[in-house]
Amino acid sequence: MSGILVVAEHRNRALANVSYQVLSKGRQLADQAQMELLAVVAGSDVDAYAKELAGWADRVLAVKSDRLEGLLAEPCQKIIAHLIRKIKPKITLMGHSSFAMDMAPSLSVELGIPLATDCIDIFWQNGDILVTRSIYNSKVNATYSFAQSETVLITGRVGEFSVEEGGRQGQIEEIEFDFEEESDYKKFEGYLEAEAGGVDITQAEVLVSVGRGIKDKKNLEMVEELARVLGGVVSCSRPVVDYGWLPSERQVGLSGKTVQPKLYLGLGISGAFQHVVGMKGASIIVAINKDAKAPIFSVANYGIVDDLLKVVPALVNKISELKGKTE
Amino acid sequence: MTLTDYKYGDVIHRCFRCGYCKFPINWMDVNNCPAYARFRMETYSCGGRLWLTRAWLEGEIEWSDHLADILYSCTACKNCEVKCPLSFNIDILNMMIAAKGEMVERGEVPSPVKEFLENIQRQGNPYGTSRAKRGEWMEGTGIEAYQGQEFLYYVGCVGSYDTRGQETARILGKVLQKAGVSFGVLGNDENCDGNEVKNLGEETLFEMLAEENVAQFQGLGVQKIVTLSPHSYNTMKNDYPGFNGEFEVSHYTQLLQGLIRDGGLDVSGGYNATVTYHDPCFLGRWNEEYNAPRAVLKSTPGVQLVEMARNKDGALCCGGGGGNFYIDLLGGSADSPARRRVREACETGANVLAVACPNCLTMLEDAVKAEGLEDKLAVKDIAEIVGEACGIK
Amino acid sequence: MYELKFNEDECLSCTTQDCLTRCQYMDIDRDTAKAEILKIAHGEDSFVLHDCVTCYACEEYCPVNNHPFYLIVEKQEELDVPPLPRPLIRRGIQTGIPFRGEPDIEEINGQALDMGVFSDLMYLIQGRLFEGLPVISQDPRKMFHYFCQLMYLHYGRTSVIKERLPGIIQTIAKHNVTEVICFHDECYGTYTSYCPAVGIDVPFKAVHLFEFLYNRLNELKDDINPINLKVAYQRPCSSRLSSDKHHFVRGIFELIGAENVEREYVDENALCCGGTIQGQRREGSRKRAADVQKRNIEDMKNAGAEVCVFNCPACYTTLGSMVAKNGIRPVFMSDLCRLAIGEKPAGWR
Amino acid sequence: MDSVYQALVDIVGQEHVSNRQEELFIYSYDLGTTEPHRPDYAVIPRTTEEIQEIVKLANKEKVPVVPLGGGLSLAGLAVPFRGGIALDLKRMDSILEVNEKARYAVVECGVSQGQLTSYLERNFPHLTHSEPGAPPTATIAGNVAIHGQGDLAQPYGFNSDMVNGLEIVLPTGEVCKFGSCSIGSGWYTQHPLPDVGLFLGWSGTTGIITKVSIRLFPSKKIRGVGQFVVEDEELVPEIMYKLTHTQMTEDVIAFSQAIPPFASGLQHFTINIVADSEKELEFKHEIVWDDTLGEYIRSGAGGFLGFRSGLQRPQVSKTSDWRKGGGFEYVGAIMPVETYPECYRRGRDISERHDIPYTVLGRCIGAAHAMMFSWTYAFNRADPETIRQAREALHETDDLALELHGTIWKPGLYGQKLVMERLDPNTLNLMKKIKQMLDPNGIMNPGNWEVS
Repeated sequence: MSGILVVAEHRNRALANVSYQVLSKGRQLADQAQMELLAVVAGSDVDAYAKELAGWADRVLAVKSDRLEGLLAEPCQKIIAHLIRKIKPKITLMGHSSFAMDMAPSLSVELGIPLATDCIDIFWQNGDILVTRSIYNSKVNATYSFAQSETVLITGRVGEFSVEEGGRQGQIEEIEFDFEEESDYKKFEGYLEAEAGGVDITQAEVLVSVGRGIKDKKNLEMVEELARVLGGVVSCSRPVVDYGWLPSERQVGLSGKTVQPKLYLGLGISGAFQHVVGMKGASIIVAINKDAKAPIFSVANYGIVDDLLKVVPALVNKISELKGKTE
Repeated sequence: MTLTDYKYGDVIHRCFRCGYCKFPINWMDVNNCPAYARFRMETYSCGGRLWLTRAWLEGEIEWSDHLADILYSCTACKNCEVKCPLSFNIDILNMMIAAKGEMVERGEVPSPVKEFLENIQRQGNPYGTSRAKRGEWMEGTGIEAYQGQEFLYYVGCVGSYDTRGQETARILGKVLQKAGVSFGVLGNDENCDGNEVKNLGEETLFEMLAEENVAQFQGLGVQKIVTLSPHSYNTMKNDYPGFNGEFEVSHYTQLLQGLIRDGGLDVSGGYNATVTYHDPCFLGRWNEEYNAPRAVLKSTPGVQLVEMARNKDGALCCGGGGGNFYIDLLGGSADSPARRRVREACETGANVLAVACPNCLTMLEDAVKAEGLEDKLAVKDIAEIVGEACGIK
Repeated sequence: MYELKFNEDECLSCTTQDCLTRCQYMDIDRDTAKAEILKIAHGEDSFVLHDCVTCYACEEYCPVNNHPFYLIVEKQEELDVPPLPRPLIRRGIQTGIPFRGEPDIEEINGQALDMGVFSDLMYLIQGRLFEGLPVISQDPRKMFHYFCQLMYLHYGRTSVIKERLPGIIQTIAKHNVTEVICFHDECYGTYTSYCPAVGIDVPFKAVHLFEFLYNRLNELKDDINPINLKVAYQRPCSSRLSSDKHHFVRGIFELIGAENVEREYVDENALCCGGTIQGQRREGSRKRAADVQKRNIEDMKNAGAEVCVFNCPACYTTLGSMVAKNGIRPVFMSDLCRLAIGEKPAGWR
Repeated sequence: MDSVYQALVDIVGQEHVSNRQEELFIYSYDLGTTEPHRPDYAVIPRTTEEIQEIVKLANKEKVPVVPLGGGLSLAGLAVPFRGGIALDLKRMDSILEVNEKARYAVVECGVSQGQLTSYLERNFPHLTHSEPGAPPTATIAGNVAIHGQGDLAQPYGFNSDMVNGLEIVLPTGEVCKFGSCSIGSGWYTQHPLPDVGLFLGWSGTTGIITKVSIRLFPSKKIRGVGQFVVEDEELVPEIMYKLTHTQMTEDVIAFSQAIPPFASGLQHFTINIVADSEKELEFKHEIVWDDTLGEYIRSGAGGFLGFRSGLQRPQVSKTSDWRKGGGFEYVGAIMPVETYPECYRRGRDISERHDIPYTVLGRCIGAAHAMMFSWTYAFNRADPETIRQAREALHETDDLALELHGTIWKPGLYGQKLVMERLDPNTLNLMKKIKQMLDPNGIMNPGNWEVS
């Protein structure tokens, strides 16, 4: 009976946001109970993920196999079942994603252990683990305890747990796993991209976001160019959508999408609350605005007070130049 | 669903769709229903929504995302109730809210509505920001926690979290301090007032919020409440008594009117501007308070008050009611009510558009930007105008 | 059928014949007056039956309380001398027919306000003056069930009154009220003057609105701030049936600090609002009504009135906008009282 | 993807076209008793050019086009009987010009009556227009297209007589102008050629009106209404005749109705009188009430109910709530004034037979040249039986109007059939030729005025 096991998942060469959320929650629970936090990540190429996960977990179990491409639930279940039997963690925790919905019930049956899904809170009480779930169409919050079991399975609601800083240096263990049989029902074919033209700004690592400061639709060209050299995607604030310069799926903010890119470049965006609500989770925020008093500077990590129409071409040139050097 | 289950089954067929519900103060156009003004399809008019609701109840049409969007595009601005010449007009909004309630019951609401309600349930505010951050707006203001002062100053969700709302909340706090009003706030212990929740049809959640708030207020011995938002004012004044919550509720403009009149607040610093005033629905049509905000403006030296063509019970809603400041079913077009409204404000020649509601403030300020009118028109809450007039920076 | 109690001997022994000699609309000397009133009592035709503007005033002027006005209108019907054109009479009679279902009877067991046929004026019944006072006939759709019917005196149709009134009284009585405060003094006059005159039983006590207001104001005396307005009172025809309550007008004005302006057409000399005169069957009725109204308003203006106070909604409808056009604010008495106790009148315009 | 839908999106933009059940449901209904028919698309254009594109597309795809203004005809004239495109014109809502001195206004087809009233009150208080009894959301173009009439019908005739010029999108997509505007000399007269009659009264089957020039009239400072009442319906024609002889009245209407009871069995007149001064008003009062109607007052046959300053615009929508049912429909017919007594009595019979409280009204047109007589039947939208009753009563009334030598105004399909059965064969044939020439593909509001 040792530790808490968090199952990390990934898609399209990135760890899923929900994994950071449950990892943060797992860290908190482990610290409270003075337990070890383990993270497991399975896939065809997991080195980068493992390094990332080590920021939170005491130990990262990295399972590598070509069979695991696309993170299919069936093979994963075999691995996780194996690990639970071996490690006997007090709790196995994962995000309530479609992946977890696919795997967790079947895993629970296979091992004969209790499962609580879509939990909005998880906490210790007198040494027991309890969970809160929202029932009756979200009208009632119910607290549950588990049937006697040495290990329990929990999935946590997406977006419910805030991501805390990691900053640890956990150790990484590579684990070999032999799949005994080949009787898989599902096969990974490949990722389907969103419909042509459609861009999912919530998945982008770099967002170049424009506001009304762009002045004219034709100036979008230089912004597209900047996004291209940065390997990012163009998003925008609401007025740009109102003018019909960009489609509404590119809108960031209260009435648009909530984004968490690694780099968010805000160009000519004043930073009204409605917009900031949608982007403040970005790792690094850079703002360019003529108005030094624009509220966006209060959330930005870096700021440039100038006309974006002057700055952007200069940036494009400089970045292209730097990239030219490295390539 | 059959008509017999629906509370207004014996009245909803009475709408003839004559279209009076679309008029402003006179017959100058048919664009005073915010949703109809935005889309101009008959489905989005008040009559259209009533007929569609009835068709849905009677099984003539199926529930759809589009139907939900049409119903939730109603901002509960009450223009229809005020303009409808027929005797059942008192129930028009109730009919809409009951239909939304049916959608909530079935879990079939537009996803932003769902988010809105879930966020309120979890964090007590529509943005889903932590309850622990609700009091951040007051940092450094010296505003005290409520502990038996004369007034509870209830700030509301927009005032507590929205950056612009926070500015007004702070300034109003300072104005009240300057006037020597004895008041306190709830800070992180404040919860959503529930006005929008009710209008979105989530009756159960509304009851829960109302009961909790009433219990909290009573526990603290609150007798008088002054609110920043007309939305809070409305529900506390009109709905809370139904939960045994009898408080003396005023909107801050009413309090300021009295303070200025009685010399309790010195506004001799003045505010030099040509100002037009936008009536918020929940102060105006819902509670027929058209005078207090105007009286405050008129008694501020330097303010030249000019009226928009639509005013008082003919005012055009900013489009933010019924949760639309968040769910935003009316945005994205030059026909959006907020953008129509700021253009109208500009036509008066005013350089300041005064509001008395944080929702209107954010909606209209956004619209001023979208219309590119920043150089001509500033959107200011009356609290900010008074703040400047009494020397608060 | 109910019979009017009219005592001819009283008339014979009367020395003034004030009923007709004081009439504001007919010029009659004492001898003619005696002859004509006796002719009428005997069921003979008289020019008085044709020229009467049905203003009720003779009912008040009569020094012996002998109901000359009730007599005139009875005989107008009997001799088929209708004061109004036939379609107006039919229209009037049909107006009082209830057509929106039966009233809901709530038992009150005590004092209540009766709006009569004026349920659509419920907005006037607000504030501390009326606090705690139950109201019967609040629903405008049911108001004709509480219609005192006395209006048909103007139509020369006392038979309609006698036929319908007992049912109306029954409806009110079903509410189990002991004291009925009458919103309009026409109802008060019906229950305290007309009913006894023709022998209809009234199983409750009627209270005049002004008496009620006077008493309420005395209770609220500490809250009164003198309104300091110059007022003229437009006496309605029905007030002639309750001249013993007329002193409350001055009483109320004194309490609220209103200055009752000195004028010619005041108290017993008050002029009709003209509403009934205008539609009368005679040549020149429209102009005659306009002339009466003009004289009345000029008189108020000359006396410096700032406000014209009404009791009767019909007078208000007829004269309200006319006085307003002449710079005098029309207001109902109860509203004026509200002003004095710091409330906002509901009907200021 | 539906190619017509896509083409419509390309013309007016995504937000202004719908093929979703909600819009199709709403645009399938008229407010009267007509059975609903669903369109395939609802479209709300903003410009004449967009309308041209839509009509061209409709011709190419053989899709019907059903133009719609306020949608208040009640006779089902904008119900898409053959599906197709419901063309809601209310976004075309600009008042383009008011020529004060020549007293006319040029408006786009979506401008409502109320919008013009309000605009004139604010900007040209000396001018007014003939406002129909419909709710003020009714459009000016829709009203003239059905030969509507308004509160200036007594001095000046039908609203369609007040048309100074039209811009039309023909059923084949070309834009044509009619009246003086067609030679570029302003919108002040519809004469001499070509003739706007090709489009007025055809219920949108010969083209789509996109602009109208409508005459405006002097608006006096005092406008008010006096009421007069008689018991004997036989007196109504002569009173109308006498009143029009004074040339001092504006709107002369006689009505009778079962509810409220005071109006039952009596004929009430409402007579509008206007004046610029009290002196003028009193002069007109004397002529109208004392000199002209005095004889009825003295004989006791007629009564004066007083005069009120300020015009209360009628709120006919209240009629819809008489049976707490949200609906009514009426037969309007252009009748000789002398038929008033018969119209009243027979109409009352029809109502009573169908268990509907009767409501009849005759509005004087011109110098009593005709009257617009209406028989109104309220129904309860939630009770199909009452709708059936009302529909039957309406059909019987259509028959009655023709029997009494009147002609049905804006008839629905049933009435159109009755009229065409009686129409001069050569006239009918001409109508057919005109229709074929203007609308070779038969796309314009099909079902209406179809000559077999």
